[in-house]
Amino acid sequence: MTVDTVELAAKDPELVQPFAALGLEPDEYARIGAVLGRRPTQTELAMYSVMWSEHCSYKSSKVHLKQFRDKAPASDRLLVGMGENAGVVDVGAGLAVTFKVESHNHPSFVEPYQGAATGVGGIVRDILTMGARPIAVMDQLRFGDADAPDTARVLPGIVAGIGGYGNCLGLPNIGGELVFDPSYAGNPLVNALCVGVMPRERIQLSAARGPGNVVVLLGAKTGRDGIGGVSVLASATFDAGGGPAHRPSVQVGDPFTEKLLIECCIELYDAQLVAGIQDLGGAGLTCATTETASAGGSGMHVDLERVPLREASMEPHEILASESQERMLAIVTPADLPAALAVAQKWGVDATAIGEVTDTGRLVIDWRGETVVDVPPASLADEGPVYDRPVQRPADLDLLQATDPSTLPRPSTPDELRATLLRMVASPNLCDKTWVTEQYDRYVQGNTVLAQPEDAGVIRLDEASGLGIALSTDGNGRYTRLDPYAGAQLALAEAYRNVAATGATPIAVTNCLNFGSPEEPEVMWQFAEAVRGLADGCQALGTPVTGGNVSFYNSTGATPINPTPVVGVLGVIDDVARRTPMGFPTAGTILLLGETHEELGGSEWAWEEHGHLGGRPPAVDLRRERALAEVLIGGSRDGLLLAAHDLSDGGLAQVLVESCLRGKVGAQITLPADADPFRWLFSESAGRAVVAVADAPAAEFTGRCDAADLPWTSIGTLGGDSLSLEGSLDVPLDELRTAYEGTLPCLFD
Amino acid sequence: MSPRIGVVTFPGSLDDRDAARAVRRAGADPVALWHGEADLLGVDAVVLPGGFSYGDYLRCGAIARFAPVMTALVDAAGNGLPVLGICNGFQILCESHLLPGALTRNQHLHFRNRDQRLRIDANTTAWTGAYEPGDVITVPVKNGEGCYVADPATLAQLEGEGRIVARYVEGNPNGSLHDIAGIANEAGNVVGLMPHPEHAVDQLTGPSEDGLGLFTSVLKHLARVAA
Amino acid sequence: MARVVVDVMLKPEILDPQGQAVARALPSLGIEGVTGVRIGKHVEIEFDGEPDLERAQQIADRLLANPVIEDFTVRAG
Amino acid sequence: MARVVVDVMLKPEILDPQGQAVARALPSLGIEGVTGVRIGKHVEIEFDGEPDLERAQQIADRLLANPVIEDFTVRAG
Ligand SMILES: Nc1ncnc2c1ncn2[C@@H]1O[C@H](COP(=O)(O)OP(=O)(O)O)[C@@H](O)[C@H]1O
Ligand SMILES: [Mg+2]
Repeated sequence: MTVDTVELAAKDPELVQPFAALGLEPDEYARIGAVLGRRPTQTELAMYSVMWSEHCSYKSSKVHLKQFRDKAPASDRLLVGMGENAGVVDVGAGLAVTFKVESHNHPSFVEPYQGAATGVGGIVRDILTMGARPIAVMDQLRFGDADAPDTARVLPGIVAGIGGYGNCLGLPNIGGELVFDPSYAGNPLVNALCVGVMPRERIQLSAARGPGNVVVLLGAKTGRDGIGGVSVLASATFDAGGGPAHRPSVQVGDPFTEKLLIECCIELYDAQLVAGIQDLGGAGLTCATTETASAGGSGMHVDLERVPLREASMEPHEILASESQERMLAIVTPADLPAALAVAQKWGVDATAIGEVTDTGRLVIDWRGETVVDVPPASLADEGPVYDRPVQRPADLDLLQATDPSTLPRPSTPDELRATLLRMVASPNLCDKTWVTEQYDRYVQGNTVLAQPEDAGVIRLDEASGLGIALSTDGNGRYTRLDPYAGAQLALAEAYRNVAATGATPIAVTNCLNFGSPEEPEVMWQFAEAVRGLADGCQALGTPVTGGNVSFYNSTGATPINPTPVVGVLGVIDDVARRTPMGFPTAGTILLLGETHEELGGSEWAWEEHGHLGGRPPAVDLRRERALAEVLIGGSRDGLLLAAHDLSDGGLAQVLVESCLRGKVGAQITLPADADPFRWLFSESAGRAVVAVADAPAAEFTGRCDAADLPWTSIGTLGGDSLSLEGSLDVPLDELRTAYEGTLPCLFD
Repeated sequence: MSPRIGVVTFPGSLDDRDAARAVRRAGADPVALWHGEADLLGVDAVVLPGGFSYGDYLRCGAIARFAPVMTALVDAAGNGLPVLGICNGFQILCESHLLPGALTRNQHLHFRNRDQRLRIDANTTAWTGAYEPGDVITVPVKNGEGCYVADPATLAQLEGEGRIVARYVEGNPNGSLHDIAGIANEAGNVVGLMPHPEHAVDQLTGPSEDGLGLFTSVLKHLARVAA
Repeated sequence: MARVVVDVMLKPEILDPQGQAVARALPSLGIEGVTGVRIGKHVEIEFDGEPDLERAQQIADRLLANPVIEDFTVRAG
Repeated sequence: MARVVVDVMLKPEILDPQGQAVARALPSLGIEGVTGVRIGKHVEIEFDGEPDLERAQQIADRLLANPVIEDFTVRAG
């Protein structure tokens, strides 16, 4: 086969190249010519097309994401910030934690099991790349209506894929989200989060430095799978038929190889045998070679025919664009090479020297004696196009915000209230998620202290001291649709509240921004507002954004999904033995912390009972959230809390049902004389939590609330085997349990 | 000096660290054994931990069976060395014919992780002496292929010889015949158990401490045979 | 290229939940008249020399199939 | 008894972790000379009437294989 070379490119400048088919704009193509001083070779063209794709270049989001850095609150914990594969924070005791959430939406629609599985594999490699041992995963899933045929097609496979890959890697799954909404009907969201831990001094960076150092490809052979997956598949809008616009090639995951890769890399790190390392994710070798060379400010030379292939007939551009999974690129000094190869062999991981670091400042790739690539690596990795796309407030937003739920009919008799409560706890978004979470291993590694359905997952890092972390992620597409700035802050506030509810102190944030097409000004406005809200919120809460991911083009035909920023908050807890669980104890007093206003805009009640989406989302008060968090953390530290559960979707009713069922104990609720039971039960005001305290220290705890200027209400006592609301309700726990637990099995078994 | 209990790590073993932790909690010294070495380092007993050895591709345990360490283990087990196979370890023991029957795909086709109630039916094995027959314990189960099957003759023999070590109660999580959660070989030194006792040794990280008994049992057993 | 094909099926007396699940799903696709579905493994082995049925037989016997629950057939592909 | 056999295999360009794991294990069984192993599904569908290749094709298309990563063949068994 004859291949286009740098020499030919110079000789024959007029060759017509298929840049448009590769997704490049005419001016982008012209820019490549300017960078190179000649037309690109076909191989170079393929490399630019994948690296300058939305997915790899963040060309539409960059100008907004920089707010996360510009507005980042001062933090002495931040060891590695945005821009690396994942951020790293100091959790004390010489340990560093890295975490990040990423999307795999489109592949999971096309091949649910493998799409979701490789999504987990990809985020785990990002964490491994930082030098950390992955210690847990979480998954954030959004589907169309629970009873929609396509939900039945994709949900079981996606759940099985998340479990299949994570379970096989030995990573406990400690939480996630499961949301049903018709806006995701043709475009489910599959986000996955991984968290890892390492000794501070083991942090790895992805820079290729030191001319003469060897470039080693670790892991799976390179095949034709996932070629163009990033630029074509991951950024392709689905056509109206719901099918993918292009028949993509999807990757099949091999978790066993990834498990060996993890053990191999960690042994390499501990033996200090790598000078730099980078995972191969989107854009495969192209991304890994250009990013490491660019980060090192060095040059690199690669002999492409040394790359182990599954199919000998692969051409240079295919080898460079392939997204074969379970691969890493390591930079190793010649002196360390034999030892490094020995470690790889011990773990049965293929390791091949494919090139070396140079001082030329160019990435030069040879294939069968010809030079097929000769480029400045930064032009691909860092100097891609940047767009400040037009934004426009959605035309329908005023109307949407004006159609307030206040006029919707409400339960007016005790019987209607009771029926509403039972329907709400049985609704797909509020019901028990065990059908899904049972498919995930929560115990492996033996350090899981809290996992789903608790407010946050809690993992022990150090057996001796009990030092641990807590993690929660949240996102509400309906709130964000009604007000993207507030919606993003509500997602942040809820995750922050969840972490604090367990007794952990929130310290850092990651996020995955799932939106429609950036080329639509109304979507771009939603994105800009959400990023601004999240950046401002993180500043107010003192929790810096350490990393994340953007997924655009999430729409079916012409309709974009509800804008869905998924926000993850990491907390640290000095002794996991004092974590606060959500299940009520058999006796004690129930306190409601915070203020309950009539806030039903975007609420679960309005949606579930009336299919209504309108009005304003609950008001955000981040100073209140901070005060609430401090009280919850202090109460945990000083052993004043028997249980705590944060309020969010479904309001107080949902929290009482969940904490009673979890604790297998009833509760007798007495609301303030002037309280409207419906509003108190189903309003979704933010900044609230329910706690259980023993009668004795109750006064001490409420004293702290007063001191923190945090309103509290004593709303009842624990005991018995029913949930009762004085004067209106009395529902046996068994009846609640049947309603709560029955929904998903009946939908998906 | 306290007994030394080997924990084998195959490529893809996952619960090996947890098994070692349980061994330590029971008062023994865990010894790491490597799949590639046909050497048991003179340990007093061996645990084959859970996980996905070789990815559990093809069939769970089918490839691990051919690891060098297994040839040594099969001989030693024949000479009475106490061996406990947990989950994937149980599957490996069946594939190696140290235990009869096989573990197949869960009837509902899902991986299932839940806190499972188990009844100990035989306390005559090397690994269950610390329990009373009829004891009901809570231990996590987590597997995708935990459905125990064997031909009627084998099942009758297991029942007849009291070799069904533990049964699922209050719900069978995978469709196992006769609700079998664990079985023993004729001599009682080799036990396979689908649920994970090593994840029930500490209230902080497990549903109970009921699983510790398997590890203390083997210490009792070793003390007895030493005396 | 010398290929040998090994088909591995669960013994008839062993329950095949995967096959049953497919069979159960058929009516909802409007497909009638199917009395049973069994799902096994289809294994293609490439030898560098001649297609070697004997070695394939060995591989199937020792590795590909578990005689306790599975039967297999070997044929040149 | 009218049987139709559907064999489902991953497309050649798609990684087959199972087959790869088996191929890597063979040397430890003392078996050499195998250049590759691919593992797919072997599905046997029983029809009450005639073996119905067309319906089998439908079943394979909609339930047994995902055309994005898999190919299949249908034959009377
Ligand atoms: N929404 C976001 N918030 C903060 N950082 C982000 C976001 N999206 C992407 N990033 C950062 O941009 C960099 C590139 O993102 P990505 O392509 O996902 O990295 P990788 O290829 O390692 O997965 C990463 O450092 C990532 O953390
Ligand atoms: Mg990365």
